[in-house]
Formats: sequence, C-alpha cells, structure tokens
Amino acid sequence: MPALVQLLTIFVLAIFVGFFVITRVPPLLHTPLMSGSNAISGITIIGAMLAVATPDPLSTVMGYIAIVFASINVVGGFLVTHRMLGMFKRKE
Amino acid sequence: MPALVQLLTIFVLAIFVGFFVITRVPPLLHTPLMSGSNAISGITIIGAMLAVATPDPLSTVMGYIAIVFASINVVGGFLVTHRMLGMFKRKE
Amino acid sequence: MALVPSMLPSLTKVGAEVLIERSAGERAGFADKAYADKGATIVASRAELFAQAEVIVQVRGLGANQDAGHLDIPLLRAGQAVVGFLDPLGSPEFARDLAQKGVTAFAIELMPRVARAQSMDALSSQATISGYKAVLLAAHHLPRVFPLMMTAAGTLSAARVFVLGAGVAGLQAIASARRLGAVVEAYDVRPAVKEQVESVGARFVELPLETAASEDKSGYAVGQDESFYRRQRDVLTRVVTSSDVVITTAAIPGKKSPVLVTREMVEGMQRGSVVVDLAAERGGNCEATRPDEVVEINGVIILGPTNLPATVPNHASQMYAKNVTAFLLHLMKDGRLQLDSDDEITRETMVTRDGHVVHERVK
Amino acid sequence: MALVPSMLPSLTKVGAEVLIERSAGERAGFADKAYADKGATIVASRAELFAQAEVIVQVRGLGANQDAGHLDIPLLRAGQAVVGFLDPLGSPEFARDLAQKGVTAFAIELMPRVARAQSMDALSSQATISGYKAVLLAAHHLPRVFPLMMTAAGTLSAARVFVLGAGVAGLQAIASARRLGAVVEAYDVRPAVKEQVESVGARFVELPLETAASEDKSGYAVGQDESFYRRQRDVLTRVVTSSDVVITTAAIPGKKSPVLVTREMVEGMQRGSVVVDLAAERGGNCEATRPDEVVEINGVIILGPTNLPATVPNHASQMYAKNVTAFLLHLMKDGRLQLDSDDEITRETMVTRDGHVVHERVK
Amino acid sequence: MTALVNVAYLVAAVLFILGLVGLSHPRTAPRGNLIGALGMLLAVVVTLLDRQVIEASTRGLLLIFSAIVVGGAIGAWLALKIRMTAMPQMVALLNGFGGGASVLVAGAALRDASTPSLQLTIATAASGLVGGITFWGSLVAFDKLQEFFLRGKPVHFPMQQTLNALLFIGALAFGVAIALDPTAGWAYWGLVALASVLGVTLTLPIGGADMPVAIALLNSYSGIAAAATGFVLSNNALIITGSLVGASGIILTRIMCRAMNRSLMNVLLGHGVGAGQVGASADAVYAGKVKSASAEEVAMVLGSARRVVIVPGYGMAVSQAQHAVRDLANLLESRGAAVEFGIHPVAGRMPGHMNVLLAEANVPYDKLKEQSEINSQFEQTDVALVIGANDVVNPLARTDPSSPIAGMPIMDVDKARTVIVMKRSLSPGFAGIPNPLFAADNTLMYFGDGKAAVLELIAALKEAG
Amino acid sequence: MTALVNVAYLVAAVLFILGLVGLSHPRTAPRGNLIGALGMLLAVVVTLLDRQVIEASTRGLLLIFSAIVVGGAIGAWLALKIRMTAMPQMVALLNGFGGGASVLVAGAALRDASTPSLQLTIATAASGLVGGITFWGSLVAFDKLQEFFLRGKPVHFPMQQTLNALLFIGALAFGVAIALDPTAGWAYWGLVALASVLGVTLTLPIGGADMPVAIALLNSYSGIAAAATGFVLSNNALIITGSLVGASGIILTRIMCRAMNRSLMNVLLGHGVGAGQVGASADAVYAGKVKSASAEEVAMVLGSARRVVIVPGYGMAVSQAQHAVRDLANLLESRGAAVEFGIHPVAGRMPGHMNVLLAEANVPYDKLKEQSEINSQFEQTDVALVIGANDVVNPLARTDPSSPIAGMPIMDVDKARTVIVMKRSLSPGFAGIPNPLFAADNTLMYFGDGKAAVLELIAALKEAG
Ligand SMILES: NC(=O)c1ccc[n+]([C@@H]2O[C@H](COP(=O)([O-])OP(=O)(O)OC[C@H]3O[C@@H](n4cnc5c(N)ncnc54)[C@H](OP(=O)(O)O)[C@@H]3O)[C@@H](O)[C@H]2O)c1
Ligand SMILES: NC(=O)c1ccc[n+]([C@@H]2O[C@H](COP(=O)([O-])OP(=O)(O)OC[C@H]3O[C@@H](n4cnc5c(N)ncnc54)[C@H](OP(=O)(O)O)[C@@H]3O)[C@@H](O)[C@H]2O)c1
Ligand SMILES: NC(=O)c1ccc[n+]([C@@H]2O[C@H](COP(=O)([O-])OP(=O)(O)OC[C@H]3O[C@@H](n4cnc5c(N)ncnc54)[C@H](O)[C@@H]3O)[C@@H](O)[C@H]2O)c1
Ligand SMILES: NC(=O)c1ccc[n+]([C@@H]2O[C@H](COP(=O)([O-])OP(=O)(O)OC[C@H]3O[C@@H](n4cnc5c(N)ncnc54)[C@H](O)[C@@H]3O)[C@@H](O)[C@H]2O)c1
Repeated sequence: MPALVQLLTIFVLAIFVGFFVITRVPPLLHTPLMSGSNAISGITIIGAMLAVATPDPLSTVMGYIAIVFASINVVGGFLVTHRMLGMFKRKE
Repeated sequence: MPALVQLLTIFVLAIFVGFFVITRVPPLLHTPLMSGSNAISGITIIGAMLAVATPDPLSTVMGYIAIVFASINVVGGFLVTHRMLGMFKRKE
Repeated sequence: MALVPSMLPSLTKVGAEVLIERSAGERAGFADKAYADKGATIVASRAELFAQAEVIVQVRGLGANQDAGHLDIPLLRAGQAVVGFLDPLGSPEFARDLAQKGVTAFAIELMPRVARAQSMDALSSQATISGYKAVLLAAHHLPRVFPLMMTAAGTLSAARVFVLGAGVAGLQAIASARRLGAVVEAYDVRPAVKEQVESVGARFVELPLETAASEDKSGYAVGQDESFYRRQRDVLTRVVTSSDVVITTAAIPGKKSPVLVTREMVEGMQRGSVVVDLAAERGGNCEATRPDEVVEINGVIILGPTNLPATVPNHASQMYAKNVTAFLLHLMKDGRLQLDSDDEITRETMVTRDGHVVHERVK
Repeated sequence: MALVPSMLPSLTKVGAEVLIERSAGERAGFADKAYADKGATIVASRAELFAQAEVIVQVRGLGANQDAGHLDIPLLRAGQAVVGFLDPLGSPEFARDLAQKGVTAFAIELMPRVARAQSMDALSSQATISGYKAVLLAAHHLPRVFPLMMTAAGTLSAARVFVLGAGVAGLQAIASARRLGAVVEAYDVRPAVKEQVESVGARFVELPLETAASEDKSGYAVGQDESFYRRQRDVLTRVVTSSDVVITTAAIPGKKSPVLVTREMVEGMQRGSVVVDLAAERGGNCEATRPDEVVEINGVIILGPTNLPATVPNHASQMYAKNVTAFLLHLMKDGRLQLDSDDEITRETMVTRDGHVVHERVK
Repeated sequence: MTALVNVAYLVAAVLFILGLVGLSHPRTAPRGNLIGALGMLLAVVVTLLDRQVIEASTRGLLLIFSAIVVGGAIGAWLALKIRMTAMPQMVALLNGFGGGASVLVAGAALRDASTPSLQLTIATAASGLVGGITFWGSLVAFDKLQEFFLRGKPVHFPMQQTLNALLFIGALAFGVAIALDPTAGWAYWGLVALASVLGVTLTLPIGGADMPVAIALLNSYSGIAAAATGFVLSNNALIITGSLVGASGIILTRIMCRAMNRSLMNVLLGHGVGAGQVGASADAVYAGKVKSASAEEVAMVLGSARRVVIVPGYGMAVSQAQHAVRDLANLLESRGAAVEFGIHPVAGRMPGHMNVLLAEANVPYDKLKEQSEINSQFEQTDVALVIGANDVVNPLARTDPSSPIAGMPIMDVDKARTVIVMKRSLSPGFAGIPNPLFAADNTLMYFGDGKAAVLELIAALKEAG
Repeated sequence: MTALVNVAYLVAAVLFILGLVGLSHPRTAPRGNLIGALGMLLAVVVTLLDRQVIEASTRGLLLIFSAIVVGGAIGAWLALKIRMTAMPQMVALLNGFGGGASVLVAGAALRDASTPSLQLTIATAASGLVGGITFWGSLVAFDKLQEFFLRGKPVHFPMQQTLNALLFIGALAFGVAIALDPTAGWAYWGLVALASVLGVTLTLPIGGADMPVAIALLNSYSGIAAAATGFVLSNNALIITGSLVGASGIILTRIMCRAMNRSLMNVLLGHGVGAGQVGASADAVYAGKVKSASAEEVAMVLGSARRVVIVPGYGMAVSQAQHAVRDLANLLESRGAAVEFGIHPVAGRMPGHMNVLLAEANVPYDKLKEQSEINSQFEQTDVALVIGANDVVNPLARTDPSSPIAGMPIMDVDKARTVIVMKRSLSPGFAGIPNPLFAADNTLMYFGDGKAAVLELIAALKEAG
C-alpha cells in the first residue's frame, strides 16, 4: 500500500475526530478552546526541528525562525489557555 | 515508516471516531443503531472475497462460507435496520 | 332546594312524576317555570304536595330542622317515603315520630362511605361548600387582607389561617384560604391526613409525641393519657394564638363536637382575629361558639354558622339534588320505590319502615 | 384610622408630637395603649384634640364625610392644618368653609401621580383594598362558588367575573377573583390597559372598532360617534349578561361616574348574579346602584359600597397611615410644617391657605 | 490500482462514519442507514477490482457471486420475515454470522500466507478468539430471546467464572502456539473451539431483560474481530470499520447500562434486577405482566401521539407536580398534539382537588373534561397519561362487584391506544386494592416520584427533538 | 527507531485529542489543556530522537534548544503579561506565529528535498499558501483588536473581491510552477508573498465584533497549514494534529456564527450587525456601552454565584414568566446558591402585582424581601437578576432630580457584583426614560421575551452541568 494513501486515510480520520470533538462545546468555552487548539497547532515545531538539523544553512536559519515562531505559539497558547481557564474555577 | 505503524494509527483514530459518533445518541435509537452498526461490521465480506480467490481449495471453501455468513449479516442487517426505522417516521 | 331543574329528566326518564312546591326553588335561583319546563307539576301548597306525593325529598327535614320540621309531621301519610337530612342520631325522638306516622324515612347523612355511594354523599358535597364559604366568611370579617402585598404604602403581611380538622370541609377550607394567599396550617387527629394537608399546600401541625412512649404502643394509644392532652393543648394554643383566622371543622355526626379551642385560647388571640366554627350545630369546637350568632371576645370574632351551604344556595342545591337524585335512582325501579334491605346503601340510610325505627344505630 | 402605632416613631423622630383621640383606633384593632407605648398622648375628647393640635390628620374629613364632617368645623382653628380625604372637587363648598376658618387644608386625593409621591398616594392604597374586598363581597353574595369544581356531586362551573375599569382597584379585583378561581374578563376605555389586564391573567374585552374609521383618526376619536357607543353597549351587554359577577370601578375623582351598566343590562343578567359598584359614591357605574344599599332587581343584587376600605380597617389604616406619614414627613422640617409652594406635591394637594381657596381646580 | 482500491476503501469508511452519524438522530436515521449500505456496496464492488480477485479464475468470481446471492437471500428473507417484536434476537443472529465470517477469513489467510509475519499470526489469533466468542455468544443470545431451547432466565452453574478463566487461558495458549508456528493449523482450530465454548458460557448467565446490552456488546466484539481480520490482511477498510463498530458498540453498551441503571459487570454476571426486584411488590394481578418504561421510551410514545389525555390523581397532588404537568401539556401541544385533562370527580382527597391544583398551575378551564365527557373519547386517544391516579382508573370497579370500589364510575383509560401510568411503585391507592390496569397489554408503567418523573419526561421529550 | 518515534507521535496525537475533549467541558477544561501540553512535550522530546536530528551536529541540537528557549520565553512573556481582556488578540497573534512556522518549514523542506515528489511539492505549495494567509491575517486581526494602526471597524475598498480573486489565482499559478519545477525557490516565495497580501486583504473587511469568528477561522487555517506541512514531511503527527485543529476550528467557526446568528459569509465580507443594528435603539445613555450576553454566558455567571437576588418587574407579569422564574430559583438553590426575591413596592402595574404572581407560582413568602430589607444586602450579592423590571431599578431616581422618577426609592441592584437584566430590548418602562443601569460596567443585558428567556437560561444552566 503506497504511503500516501495511508497518510490520506489518517488525514481523513483525524478530520472526523476534529469535527466530533468540537461539536456541542458550550459557547462559554469557545475562547479557551480556540486558544487551546491554537497551541496544539504549534505542532509544526517538530517539522522545524527537523529542518534545523539539515546541512543547508538557509534551511537551518528558516528552521531556527520556525522553531522560535512555533514555540511562541505552543508555550504562549497553552499558558494563555491556562490563565483563561482559571476564571472558570468555582470558588468552593 | 513501517506499514504496521500506519495501520495502528488508523486503528486508533477509527476507534476515536467510533466513540464520538455514538456518544449522546438518544436511547430510543439504541436498537436501530445497534443493528445498523452490526450490518457495517459485515465488512469482513471483503476479506472473505479475497480468501475465495486463493488457489487453496480449503481456503476457498472457508472463504465461500465466510461470504455467505457476511452477506447474511450485511443484507439482513441493513434491511432490519430499515424496517425498524420505518416505525419512527412521523405520520404527518 | 333538594332538586334542581336539570335533574328532573333523569327522574322522569325512569317513570317518576315530580311535584314541586310553589316558589320552593326561588331562593336558590330556580324559578317554578324552569321546573315546569322540565316536566314538573307545580303544586300550590305544601299540604297539597304532601297529600299527593309518594316520596318527599327535602334538604333539612324533621330533626335536622328544629324550627320548622315538626310542622310537616301532621301532613305526612303512612306509606309515604321521606328523604333528606333527618339527624336521626342527634334527635332520635323525631325518628320515632316518623315511625309512628308509618313513614319510610331515609336519612341521607347516614349514607355509607363506600365508593359507589360517593355520588349520593350529601355530607361530603355540602361540606365542600361549607369549607369554601367558611374562608370567605372569615375573610369578610377579618380587618386585614389575606394575601401578602408589598406596596408603596407598606407591606401587608399575609393572614395566618389555622384549620382544625382536615376532613372534606377542612381540606376545602385549606385550599380556599391558600388560593386567597393566606399562610395555612392545619391539624387533625388522624395522622394519615398529613399527606393530604400537604397536598393542598398547607403545613401540618404535628404534636411532639414522647418518642419513648410512641415506640411501645401505637401513636393513638399514647394519645390517650393526660400529659398528651396537655401537650396537645399547649401546641394548639401556640398555633391558635398566632393565627389571624381559625377554622374548625371537627364535627362528629350525631355526637357533641370535641372542644379544641378553649376560651382561654380565644382570649390569647389578636384583636380582630376571626374564628369560624363549622361544628357549631353540635356545640362547636370552640368553647365560645354560639350557633348562628356572632360572638365577640376581646375583639376576637367567633362565628358559628350552622348552615353555610344555604348561603350558597344555587350550587349547594345543585350538588344536593345530584346526590338525592342518584340516591332515588338507586332506590327506584320502574318509577316506584323498590326497597332491597340487603343492599348496603338502602339498609344504612333507612331509619324507619312499616311503623318501626329499623336502623341499628338509632334504635 | 389615619395613623397606626408603628408609624409614630418616624414622626416623633423628626420632632413631632402625636395626639390621639381616645379610642380612635379601636375599630381598626389599635388600642390606645399601643399608641401611648409609641409615645403618643391620648386625648380624651375630640374638642380637646382640635384645641391642641397644629395638624389634624383624618381619613375622611370635611366634604368626604357628609354625615359627620361638618361637626368638626366649629372645632377648627385658624392656622391649623388639616390632612385627609376632603373631596374638594366634589364638594367645593366645604373647601370654602375651611378657607373661611383660616385653616390650611391638604386634600390627599389630589396627590399628584408622580413617582416620588407614590408612597403618599392614598387613593391607590385604598383602591387596592377596595378591589380586593369587592371580590370578597361579590363572592359572599353570589349563590354559587367561584372556582370550578368537578366533584362526585356534579361539576360546579366557575363564576364568570367581569371587571369594568381596570385601574388600581380594577386590577386588584381581577387578581383577587382569579385567585379564587373565577374566569375573569375586564374592560377599560384606555386600550393601553389591555397588557396590564392580561398580566394579571384576565381576558381583555375588546370593542370591535370599524377598521375604516380607526385608520383615519385615533381610536379614541372614533370612539366619540354614536354608532361607536351603540356597539360598545352591545358588546358590554353581551359580556355583562353572561357574567355572574360584575365589578365596576370606573370612578372619576370629583366627577359623576360614567354609567356603564344600564338597568336593561342588569335585567338581562341571571338571577342571583351580583353587581359590585365601586363608583357608587359618585352615582355609580350602574344605573341601578344606590350608595351603601343593597338593591335587588329580578334577583340580581347590586351593591354600592362607598367605603370598602373601612371594612378592612386594620390593613387599610396601616396603608393610609403610611401614606399620611410620608406626606407629613414631606411637609415637615424640624418637627414643624414648612410649606414650599414651589414643590409639586405641596402645591397640588393644598386646597386652602391663609383664608383662601388656593387650588386651581377647586377655585 | 491497489492505491485506488484503498482510496475507495477510505471513501467507504467515510460513508460508514456518516451513516452512523445519521443513525444517531431520529430524523436522519433512515438516510444514515442507506449511506452505510452504499459504503458497503462500494467496498464490495471495489474489492472485485482487487488484483487478487481479478487474477482469480472465472470460477472464483462465480463462487463469490453465488455466495453473495445465497447469503444475501438468506439475510433478506430473515430480515423481512421476522416479526417486529423479534428484532433484538434477529440482530443477535445476524451479528453472529459476522463474527463467524471473521473466524473463517482469518483462518483462510493463515493457510494462504506464504511467510506469515508476527502481525499476521497475532491478528489471526485475535480474530479467531473474538470471532468465535461472537458467533456462539450471538447464537445463545438469539436462542434465549427466541426461547427455542433456553428460557430468558439467567443460567448459572457452579464454578462458572473459573471455567471461563480456564477457557480463556487455554485460548491464549493456542494463540501463542500459532504465533510460534504459523503452520500449526490445528492450533487455530483449537483456539476457535475454546472461543466457541467461551462464547456460550459467557452468554448463558445473562438475563433475558439484559439481552439488549449483551447484544450490543457482542456487536462490539464482531467489530473487533473484523478489525483484527483487517490486521491479518493489512486492510484499511476492515480496520477502520471494525474499530468503528467495536468502539461504538462499547459506548452503546455503556449508555444502555446507564439507562438501565446497571453496571456492565452486573449485566454480564447475570446479577441484578431480573425477577427478584419486581417480585417483591408484585402479586397475583401483576405477576410478570407489568411493563416498565424509561423516560425516553415514554417520550418516544408521546412524541408520536396526536391525542393525549392526562388523568391526574392524588399522586400529582402529593408530589405537587401540577406546574410540571402543565409544562408537559404545553410542550406536547407545541409539538402538535391535542392535550386534554380528564378529571375524575373523586380524584384526589377532596372534592375539586385536581381543580385547585390545575388552576394554580394556570391550566385553562376548557382543557379540563369531566369524566362523562372524556370517557367516550378514550377510544380516539393515542395516549392516556395517568399521573398519580390509581382507584379512579381501576377497571375492577366495572368488573368485580365484590371490590370496595365496585360501581364507582371510572375513567376508561384502558380504551386508549396506549396507557402510561406514572407512579412511584405498584402500591395501591386509597381503596387499597391492586389495579389490573397496570398489567394490561397496552399499559406502560413509568415509575418515579410524580414531579421528578414529569420533569425527566419533559427533558427526554426535548432531547428526542 | 522510526517506528517507535511514529508510535510516540500517535500517542501525542491521542493526547491532543483527549486534551480537546477535555477542553469542551468547563469542569475538565484545565486538565484538558495540561494533557494537550503533555502531548506536545512528548512530540518534541521524541523528535529529538529522530535519526535526522540525532545525526545532526551538536551545533544543530544547540540551535534547536536555543530557538525553543527564545520562542518559549517570548511566548510565556506574552501570555503572562497580557490583560485578561486582551486575550482574543493574543490568541490571534500566537496563531499567526504557528502559520509562519509552517511556511518556513515547508520552504526549508522544499530546499532540502533531493528528489521532490509530487506529494511534496503540492503539499509545500498548500502549506505556503495557507500559512502565509494565516500569518498575515492573524497579524491584522491582532492589530484590529489591539487598535495599534487600525480601528475595529470593517475596512472596505473598491474591487476588494476582485483583488482577492486575482491574488488567489496568482498564488495558484506559483503553486503550479513549484510542482512543475521543484527547484524554483523563487516560485515558493512568490506564492508566499501573494498569500501574505491575501491574508491582509481577507481580514481587513471583518468587523471588530466579528473578530472572534475570524480568529477561529484563522486558527483552523493554521491547522490546515500544519497538516499540509505534515504531507510535506510525511509526518503523521503533523497530519493528525493539523487536521484535528483544522476541522475543529471550522466547526468552532460555525458554532460561533450560529450563536451570533450570522452567516460565515456575512462575517467574512464584513456585512451585518456591526454598529447599525445597535445604533437604531441606542441613545446617548447606552451608546456603545451596553454589553449583551447569551443564555450560556448568563448561565456561566449564575453558575458560580453564591448569592442571587431576583428582582422581578412588569415584564415578568407581561410574559407570565412567574412559574419559569420559580423553577430558575429552585434550580439555583439546588446548586447551592442562596436565592431571594427583591420586591419593589411599585413593581408591576398594581400594588402587590409581583406578590400575586409569585404566590401563584408557589414561591414561599419568606423568600420575598421588601425593598428596604434587600437594599442593604446587594453589596453582598454576587448576581442581581433583574427580570422585566426597569423603572424600579433605574439609578436616575437617585441621581437626576429632573427625572420623572426622581425621589422614588429604587432597588440598588447596581451595588451587586454583577447585574443581569433580562428584557426584550432597550425600550423604556412605564416612566418612559432610559436607564443608565443597562450601560453600567457590571451589567450584562440578556435580551429576550421574559418567559422564553428564563426557560432558555434554565436549559443553559442544566447543560453547563
Ligand atoms: N376526591 C375526594 O373527595 C375523595 C375523598 C376521600 C377519598 N377519596 C378516594 O381517593 C381515591 C382517589 O383516587 P386517585 O386515583 O386520585 O388516588 P389513589 O387511588 O389514592 O392513588 C394515588 C396514587 O398516587 C400515587 N402517588 C402517591 N404519591 C405519589 C408521588 N409523590 N408521585 C407519584 N405517584 C404518587 C400512589 O402510588 P405510589 O405509591 O405507587 O406512587 C397512589 O397509588 C379514590 O379512591 C376516592 O374514592 C376521594
Ligand atoms: N405597582 C403599581 O402599583 C404601579 C401602578 C402604576 C404604575 N406603576 C409604575 O410602573 C413601573 C413599574 O416598574 P417596573 O420596573 O416593574 O416596570 P417598567 O419600568 O414598566 O419596566 C418593565 C420592563 O419590562 C420589559 N418587558 C415588558 N414585557 C416584557 C416581556 N414580555 N419580556 C421581557 N421583558 C418585558 C420592558 O422592556 P422591553 O420592552 O425592553 O422588554 C420594560 O422596560 C414604575 O414606574 C411604577 O411607578 C406602578
Ligand atoms: N371514601 C369516600 O367515599 C369518602 C367520601 C367522603 C369523605 N371521605 C373521607 O372521610 C374522612 C372524614 O371526612 P369528613 O369531612 O366527613 O369528616 P368529619 O366532618 O366527620 O370530621 C372532620 C375532620 O375532623 C377531624 N377530627 C375529629 N376529631 C378531631 C379532634 N379531636 N381533633 C382534630 N381533628 C379532629 C376528623 O379526623 C376529620 O378529618 C375524610 O378523610 C374524607 O377523605 C371518604
Ligand atoms: N404613576 C403612578 O404613580 C401611579 C399610581 C397609581 C396609579 N397609577 C395609574 O393611574 C391609572 C388610573 O388608576 P385609578 O385606579 O386611580 O383610576 P380611576 O379610579 O380614576 O379609574 C379606574 C379605571 O376606570 C377606567 N375608566 C374611566 N372611564 C371609563 C369608561 N367610561 N369605561 C371604562 N373604563 C373607564 C379608567 O381608565 C381607569 O383605568 C392606572 O393606570 C394606574 O396604573 C399610576
């Protein structure tokens, strides 16, 4: 089985999972959900890590910047989400 | 990437999809849903078709029976579901 | 009025002929013409009516109508049947008069409380009216309004109403007072009534029984000793004196009513409070009650109406007529009385027959 | 009673001294002692009271109290202030009497209907009581029960109540009748009231206006022509004659009340029906009304109570006292009257001052 | 070519997913089922294009076609013949065949594989184990519901759990044998044999009432078997579909257990409700004939009713459910049903009791019908909803002259198409006598405290959309 | 090794999924976020084990670490510095960086590929296009909300749609060029440039109030870019995560549009509500200061309140909402809040109007507090819930001596921590005057017809669990 088909299959299934996970989320969680999933989309960081590790210097620079961008996205995203969710904690 | 990992990935994602699809289904649809997904599980039929097409006669026989079984499952399952769902149609 | 025009067709259908004394229905809002239209014969005088009719149907007959009841005795004929409230338990002497006259008398208040007699149960139907009217009477006399009102001119607090005895009349009183917005509490000796009281939205006043004692014997047995009564009075005093309206309904048919509200309790009530004693006819549940009079003690008004249904004559008559008609239809076959003394309803209500008092409890 | 004990502290706090005529609070359930406890001085006679007090506070004073009001005139002193219902619009001659005496008179019924005067608005507070009591009165006289009851002795249909004029008293009457379980309809000339009527659960009776006409002019303008009146009467006749209880509240302060229920309509009503005319004091909304009398026409009872609040003296006094106290506190500074005729409330209520009738509408 | 086939499988899998999504809502369910069938058709057609199949002889193709025709005919015949009431056992039966097919396919693949990988052998063992359990478990479930050999009662025997454990360990041992020596065909069939016994012994203890849960679980197993077969064949379609069904089946099982307020363990071990709990309060009148329904089932019945008559009684008063009842009536009306209240003259404990309460809840008077008026209309009524009434709907009043309520006119709710009785238990009412209405064919009992039960019902109605 | 890395990626993806599941429920959301972060950590650590990385020089590793530290520090600083109210623009900004990273990674991969396949080139083009749009679109969105250069208003210019179309076609052309000649680096950067312009022009017309929707959409784009990069690198983790985020973002966008009662097209084109609709009913008092909340938001506020005072007015009477209000009060109490009713003496249109209604709904008298009694307690009140009242809560009575209600004692609801006002519009009440309460800082308007709105609120409260 060619690799592309498998990748496509994985892609399609993941899209379904994405759809289902979000359906019926209460509106009050829209913002944290958005920023949480935003943080996750920083997964490009692993691609960037691979890019830095190439011999080509330009690629390395691009990879470096990409890592910086992606880690801003990841770290900032998770932290912002965390702060936002702090507001929902019930004071017992 | 070895094929098994891809298969596993697909397996895991499909399980998630399965979980999400069914959550929150109203109880009155339990039975049709059960029989509908039952029909789908007759997908083994394609495996059986491949088995029949082998030269080994025993395999062919096993495949033949498997096709019969699976098609009972598939055809019966979809039809039963269809009949059951007929009950839910609102008389306008 | 013991019969209303709308009931006549069911009687004439089974072959009965209906005679109506002239203007008898007037007070309840039923004109002679309405009866005549439904096939009744209007009879000019009471004497004439008694002379012609085989069955006399009244609301309050002999016994139950101490004032005018005896006037009817000379008019009665042997073989005639009489149906109505006759109070045979309270005034057995009148039952004997009826027996002497050879009259077959049915006391509707003796109706057994079996399910199939529910439609003939005039005590219940009249108690329904009484319970409702008792609340109106209280509201009418109370110098305050019943509901809570928060207004620009201050807050008017809700009236506190206490209903003693939660039978038919009591429950209806509770419901009516609640409707008007009062805060209602109720008490009854039968603890089973608690749920019923709550089902019409009132609080049931419970007596704090000694736990030790109530574990050995039944709650009722414990209720007999003197300390119980004392504690009962204490509790009742507390509730009565903090109430604006007290409605008592603990009548025991044919017996003297138990005294539940003492003069002392009344004296402890706020000026302007009102007591409505529905048990007035048999002495009353309140020590100070005088039947059909308005008594005032320390500014507390005590009413002892003995015939509240008569103040709602139209609907009371409608219900009574329905009860009596159901009863007559039960007694009759082919337009004539057919008495079957094996039948529980007939047996339990028949007071006299063939010149004798035949009822066990009246004899 | 124009003041209740619980109001005294707010008056004494601002430095006023309160005198109470002996036994004045008795009927409303307030003992002299209760006043004395709150710091009032009990004065033995009316004359003495008038001699001592700077401000006289009454419920119904001159004018509003045709029977006894004039007895007070000789007792009044120049410079004294009088607060109460004085009916200056209906009986302007009494206002002149007061002016002659040199009295400063405040007619509480002239209280302007501005938001900050709401707590002084005695017309509203007393109308609240009237609306409630009118329903009780009707229920008391009706030979039927108000609520629908489906019982073993047949179904008692709910009373149909029609309220004409849905102002303060009318709305309260609607709410009270609904509470008791009646089916209520209401009518008012002001179409804006429809929403209010529905907000207390009644149906608003609408007049079928001719669409063509109402598109040109405002609805009210169209209302003026003769065919409108005829159709209005037709609609009202239909509703009135099919009602068990009619309560009319369309009083116009100081003017003769409009006749809404004609004798003909009354004659069309069922026997036993009841009309309660709250506008009786000024002639009534019903042609047949006679103030404070019970009129019976064809079995229909017409009541024209002119002072229903007095039948609920305790709460009515509480409200009135609150109104008057708020008014006095508004007029007073440092325990004395300080009249500021720039103030809308003062100006609008003051009928006489310094020997003159000063009010625009009374002059 | 293979790539294309695999893309087609992906499309089929997507169609299955969409089908299941459709099936989870009443309105879209019929379409969902069709979409699923379409996916299956696609998968089958595409498989014909598979190299292995195309390269097979015409005989192979003929075999495939004939098998499909035979199986399809049997399936269709079963599906169309069966009575509606026998649906659950039918589903069990069909499901069993699916499991059986997996066993056979995996077995054949094991034979055919030239150099079986570890993936293949382990997957084959899994397929044989789960498929075997599914096949026989489903047959037992079918039989229990159809009552051919076995009755619906749970079957218990000593050492049941120990036996199951032993069987399972034995099956695992065979599995290891296969992995070590892929040519050991006997090991595979030994495994299948043990799995078959296990299927029977696992299903026997489950009670008849719990069967739907068991079937859902078996359904999940058949999905797992298919997924395992997918790993045997390295086939995406089988893996996706199998795991889809496997996961959804397990979720469904959990949902159903929760709806019945049971734990899955209780169900599997055959403990719990069964006869015991009902037996305690039942007497001669009710024995075994009372059908209890959940809020959702009641909502379903009400959801399709066009004419509903509500008959309230003392229970409504006790639980002060009048406001909730009014809301329920309004909700039903807003969905197009005609709703009326049948008021019995002695319902409750005082004359006019129901009137007071319903007036408080603002139920318009014209919706209240007297007994004599409504009785003639029950025959045209889809659902009579009895809320906390008992004596006033007791047909004994008509039939048993010795009963204390003999001769009392009652509400003829039993003439309605369906009667739903809402009360806390089978306890008697004021008259203290049992009520045969509760055991009538067209009666569903909906147990619960008046107000809470009505509120739950409202929620269920809203949920069902 | 690669297999292990890929399994780890699968685990990371599963953690992401579980994290998102957690984020969709208030109670589990904080945990969900942690789980997501854990997944990310796993993915990063595992990547260090990748052959390509391991084989890189120490310098490479150092570069990676330093880049992560720099980026992480900036991200943390941004996240912790920002005010809570600026969260939305913060999310936009972070999101932009994600898109930028995709562009760079895809570009680097294109350079590094020895024999770029068609898969790689097409995926690279997609990544560059979507990533470029995301990056610049997010920056514009950020700026619009932060109001550095641009104000929140939609920016329209002539031929906007045509320009966008041209830009898009141009980008596609560059994409084709890349596919035909993978060594054409210029084509990639040309594509990125056009995509960047497109990102700006697409975001400019979107109004400030609609920005959350735009951000959700851009978030979805960044996911798609990541997925495309995944295809570039044939990396499961990127594909799964990217499509997860892409799909969930699109759904979220749809949900948000629906909640705002807008169509996505309207939002993207900058049509619709904006100033117009509000402006119509607003006057000097309200201009721009009224905050409207949905049932869910109100439910959230109420859900965490411990002391609630309900202030009913004429609107409750008009819509006959008393029963629903009672249910709401009971629901709040059952969740542990203390609920009381503040009854203003002239609320409604007749003396005692609220009393009649609340008595009908069986609200116990002792829950009704007079104005003088409750007023001193508003300061300790978490939420004052005003249901259809207006004049009686109008602070003008205290402050504006010329107002018709001057001097009327009012309910001091404005002293409560949060005020929620439920009414149909900003229309005035009996006195015909505007109410500054509605524009107060601590006031949320919840628009709707009394009864329906309360029922919706009850549903939302129940949903939020
Ligand atoms: N109306 C009158 O004037 C009057 C006066 C006196 C006597 N009665 C008699 O009372 C009876 C009235 O008949 P009915 O059908 O209204 O009442 P019923 O026969 O007494 O039955 C009421 C039923 O309501 C159920 N119930 C009680 N509390 C409940 C709760 N909280 N939630 C749900 N269900 C509850 C009880 O079953 P569970 O325990 O299983 O829940 C009970 O079986 C008649 O026999 C009548 O003769 C009437
Ligand atoms: N109590 C009395 O005795 C009495 C008598 C006469 C006059 N008043 C006067 O009446 C006023 C009473 O104050 P209030 O605050 O109770 O009422 P209000 O000031 O009249 O305000 C009522 C508000 O309710 C809203 N509303 C109306 N119908 C609604 C519905 N179906 N759903 C939701 N909201 C609805 C209206 O806003 P929307 O249109 O935006 O929905 C309106 O602003 C005072 O000014 C008082 O002086 C009182
Ligand atoms: N099954 C039927 O057909 C039927 C018909 C009507 C009434 N009933 C029932 O019969 C019962 C009695 O009804 P009733 O109204 O005719 O009773 P009643 O008029 O005889 O008495 C009224 C109430 O007073 C109570 N009472 C008596 N002594 C008391 C005391 N010392 N202190 C406090 N309370 C005292 C009684 O318990 C009763 O509830 C009710 O429970 C009613 O539901 C049944
Ligand atoms: N803003 C305030 O502070 C305040 C205070 C109290 C009352 N009000 C309002 O003032 C209004 C009048 O109240 P009221 O009770 O004192 O009025 P009222 O006693 O003068 O009249 C009673 C009602 O009769 C109606 N009416 C008059 N002529 C009629 C006719 N020919 N046919 C039918 N109906 C007729 C009037 O419209 C009014 O509603 C009410 O709407 C009330 O809400 C306002």
